[in-house]
Amino acid sequence: MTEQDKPTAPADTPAQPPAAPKPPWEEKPVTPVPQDAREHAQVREIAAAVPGAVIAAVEFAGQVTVTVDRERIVEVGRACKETLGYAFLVDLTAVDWQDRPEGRFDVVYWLHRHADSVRLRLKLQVGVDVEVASVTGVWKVADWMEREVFDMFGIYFGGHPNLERILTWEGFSGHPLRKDFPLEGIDTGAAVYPDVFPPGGGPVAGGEGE
Amino acid sequence: MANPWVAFLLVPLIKIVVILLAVILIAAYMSFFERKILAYMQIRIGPNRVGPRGWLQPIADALKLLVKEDIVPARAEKFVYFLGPVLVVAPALLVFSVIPFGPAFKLFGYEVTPYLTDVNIGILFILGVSSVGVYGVILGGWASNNKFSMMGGLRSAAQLVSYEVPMGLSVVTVLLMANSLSLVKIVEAQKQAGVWYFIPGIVAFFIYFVCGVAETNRNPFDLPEAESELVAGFHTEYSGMKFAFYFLAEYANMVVVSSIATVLFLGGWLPPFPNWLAAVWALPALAWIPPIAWFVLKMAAFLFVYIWFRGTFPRYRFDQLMDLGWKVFIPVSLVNLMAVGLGVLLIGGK
Amino acid sequence: MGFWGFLASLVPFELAQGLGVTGRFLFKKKATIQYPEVKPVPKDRFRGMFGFSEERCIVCHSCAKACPIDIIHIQDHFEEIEVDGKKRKKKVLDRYDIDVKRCMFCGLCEEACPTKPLAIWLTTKSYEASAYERNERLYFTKERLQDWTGVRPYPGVVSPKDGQMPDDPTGGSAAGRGEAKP
Amino acid sequence: MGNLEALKPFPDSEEMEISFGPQHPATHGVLRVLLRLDGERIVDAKPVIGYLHRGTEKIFERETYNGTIPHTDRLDYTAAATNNQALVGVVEKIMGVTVPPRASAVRVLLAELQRIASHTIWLGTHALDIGAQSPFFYTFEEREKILDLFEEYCGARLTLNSMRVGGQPYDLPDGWTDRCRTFVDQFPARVAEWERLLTTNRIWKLRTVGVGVISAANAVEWGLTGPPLRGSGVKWDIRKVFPYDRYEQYDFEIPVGANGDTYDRYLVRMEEMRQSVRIIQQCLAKLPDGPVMAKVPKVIKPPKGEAYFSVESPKGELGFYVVSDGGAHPYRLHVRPACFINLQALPEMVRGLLVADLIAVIGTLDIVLGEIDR
Repeated sequence: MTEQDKPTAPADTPAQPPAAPKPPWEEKPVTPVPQDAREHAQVREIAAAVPGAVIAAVEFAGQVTVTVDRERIVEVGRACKETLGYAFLVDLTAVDWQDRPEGRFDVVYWLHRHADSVRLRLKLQVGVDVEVASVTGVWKVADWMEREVFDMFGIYFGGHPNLERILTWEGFSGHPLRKDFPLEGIDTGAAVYPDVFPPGGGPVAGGEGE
Repeated sequence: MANPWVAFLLVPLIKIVVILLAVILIAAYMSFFERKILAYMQIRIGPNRVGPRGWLQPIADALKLLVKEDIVPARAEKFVYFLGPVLVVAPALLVFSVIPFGPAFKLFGYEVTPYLTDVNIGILFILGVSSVGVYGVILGGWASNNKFSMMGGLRSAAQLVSYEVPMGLSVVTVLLMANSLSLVKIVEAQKQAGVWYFIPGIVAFFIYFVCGVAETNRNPFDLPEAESELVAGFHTEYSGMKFAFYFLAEYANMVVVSSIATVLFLGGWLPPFPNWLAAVWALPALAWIPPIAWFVLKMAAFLFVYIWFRGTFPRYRFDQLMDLGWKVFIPVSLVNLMAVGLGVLLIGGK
Repeated sequence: MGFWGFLASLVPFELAQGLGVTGRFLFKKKATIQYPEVKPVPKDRFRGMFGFSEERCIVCHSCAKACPIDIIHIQDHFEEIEVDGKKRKKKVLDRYDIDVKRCMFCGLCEEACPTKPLAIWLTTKSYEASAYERNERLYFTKERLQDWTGVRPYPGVVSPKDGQMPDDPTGGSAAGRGEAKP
Repeated sequence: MGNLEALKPFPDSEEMEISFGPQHPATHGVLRVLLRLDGERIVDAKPVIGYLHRGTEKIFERETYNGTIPHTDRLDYTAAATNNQALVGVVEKIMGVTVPPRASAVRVLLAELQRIASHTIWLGTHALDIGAQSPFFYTFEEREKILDLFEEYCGARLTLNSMRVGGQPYDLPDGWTDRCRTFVDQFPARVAEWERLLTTNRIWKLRTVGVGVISAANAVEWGLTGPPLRGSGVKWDIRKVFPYDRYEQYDFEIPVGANGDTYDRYLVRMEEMRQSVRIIQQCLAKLPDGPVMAKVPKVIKPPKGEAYFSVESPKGELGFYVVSDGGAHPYRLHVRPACFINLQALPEMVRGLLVADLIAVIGTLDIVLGEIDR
């Protein structure tokens, strides 16, 4: 069990006192259980710093996830960076919950505080074609990460210096990491192997391409 | 010599053919030796498939370049594009006419001198001719209508010009000691002086050789054809025989610099320490080695050092290269020139 | 760095040190192997060319499921066979193809195979399965997987049909891939 | 570098646009940098990536958890062991699996050997770009010995696929530890030899000291991790901050640079190779025995939820963020690539330098396009 986070002692109450407690790798893995983490120190800090922005907080496998209000993400980010010391934005990505009614995408920020080596996950829910304020003002490193999330999911980040595709080419239409994007790819119209592929261009969705 | 036809036409013609063939063969086999020695320095073997243990590799390279398609870039300046390689190779081969490979000797009763001519302004001729090569590089770079090769051409122009000056100065120190411009007389002077000029002129020798490396765009200074930056520098767009000319010229220039260094600083064809040795050890063994072998041996040592440099040193950045040339080599060679001049004045010039 | 520093910097001792290093390498043993004549010997757990044996295969599809890029195509059908009086249904293999040109030799199929000895395994010595023509030659059908037509086996290695066993260290996958060999 | 206007002798001469790459000998893969040059001085640089994008994260979503491991070999293809370590680490974290000590020890051995192998590639190509040809062959000779060790253990040299969720699929073969010890004992002498070739070499210093400088504050702001961060003086290493695979048992230092230029990053990586040797020696000395695989179900089905886990890969912090919906396939598996984020600081480090320095800076960032483009 890595000490990457608050070491929460796994509650393995041995049913009957075995002769020698079997080492953890011999027993069935103790699957972590999500607990509500409103009273968690990190969550209370944020709630105090940005009153009203925290919607929910969950602790799972030792990592705290705070769901914040979409409009106030820049404010929460600035508070996290300036007052709470989360100077290092480790990662920024998104998850597509296709059939979730209110906000289809989760944009996930993973912050790190150097002082006491503690990490925190901020999460916000956003629908299709709804804008999220860009945090490049707070952390410069978010520039490419947001461009990648836009490229892969189609989430617009308002105030981003140059929000354009980073991994796929300019003419590419569609956002690959959305759940409704076919795994085999779409007909991109790119004249790939003109002698092999039909005049329509690249590998047709579902086509074997051989 | 009996009739002038033989003396002034036939004998020089034979010498020209012999020298040209020798130089081209040396240059070709230089590329093979370079690849072999570099390989041995890098825990690998180098070409050993073409011919017995790889000895025919240069012939194969030459044939390959001969039959390779000769692509001329679309909007290149045709004439200047063809002129580039010519302007590079011609001076490199021309310089060999004055380099003395050995003393005069008897052959079937005729007096034969193993060098083409003994121009009494030998050094001036060499410096003059070898700086023409710069044009070939610049024109080649500019004419191939490619951004990278133009940058390569401009870089090498600045480099060659700025390293010509310290090279010239260090050569002048030798002239002071030998007080003659003719290469044969310089070797004779070293013979009388009994000491090779690289001992009194150690600084000049070091500067001359390093500038020689820079003149031929070789390793620590190979900015113009720095693969990592300019893809291949000025000869990017050349292919086939024209590329072979640039290749030949580079190796010929290396041989030129090595042989001039041998003549000026290591006493051309003289066996090592001509009179001390003979007096002290009376080594008959060393005496029968023909003088030309000594010359070739010393030249080969220089060529090996060239390859050794290429295997070891990283590349200077362009501005650092210019700084080194102007701020280090020129002042040091000037000071050295004055020091040697003073020395010669005091000792009365043997 | 002062005048003397400037003079001292003229004499390149550390460059000579560098030259010394490359000079010493001139006389060190060379690492080149003349490949076609001298063939490097892979280790005993090398994940090389496929070996397959139809008798051992129980057609459970677990190798096809385990393959990350789904290049094992299996088709089978049921047959009625008489086993000491009782009617028993037995799966028979029709098609067992591996698209070797797409394979990355990760070995997950071999790990997933439940049979002992293995029905599909990666031989540890043969790595020369190249071909000039992509589609036919590197698309291994059941027969070719067993008699290795078109595969240049490593000297001393036999094809599965001629008795190559998965735990045969020269040809098969070392039985010890799982446990340390006795 | 002073303001560029002062350097502009010809006010009306416009800058030259050059596309550097994607096919260029010095871009370590398919990276393209759009350069705006004023003469040879770089006015602005804009990296263009995506040429090697294979949609790995999309493929992850259809694989079983153990099926994703061969794909992670292809992310940072010069450091397959640490990629595997990160992936299996995150799945073990979300499932609450504790890995037996022998499996952790084998993983540490593989990871540290991989760190040395990755650093040898970095040094070989970095020196080659700056002109020194021979170190390339010396470093690759040592790397071959490491690849032989990998081949002996898991059967592959580059794309190892050597770890599984819950531990190691197979144990070390006999005699492997001795061969590993002989390699590791002679390796510091090799590093010393390379240092004699380069560290004090004045041309090497001229090309690297003061080139591509990035301050400590800027490095943290730009999210740099790994040697580029430690080169600027920030003492931060995942193996010490969040020890995983029982790294806390081994004592090793974290080399740190002083002024964040290419020369300091070079020294940091050379020292890191020596520290890896120390770790391997300690690990070999007290190699625990026992099982190499924990009790893990055949089909891995982690509970619903999400987890992040990162390792110190040779290039920086390589993290995996998994979101599971309880099924056998990961619902979302995101890679936090170290090189992708380190490359973002390239324009800042290169503005005002010369073209030749761009090569040195690309070399010192040690980027691998497989991890950048995913």
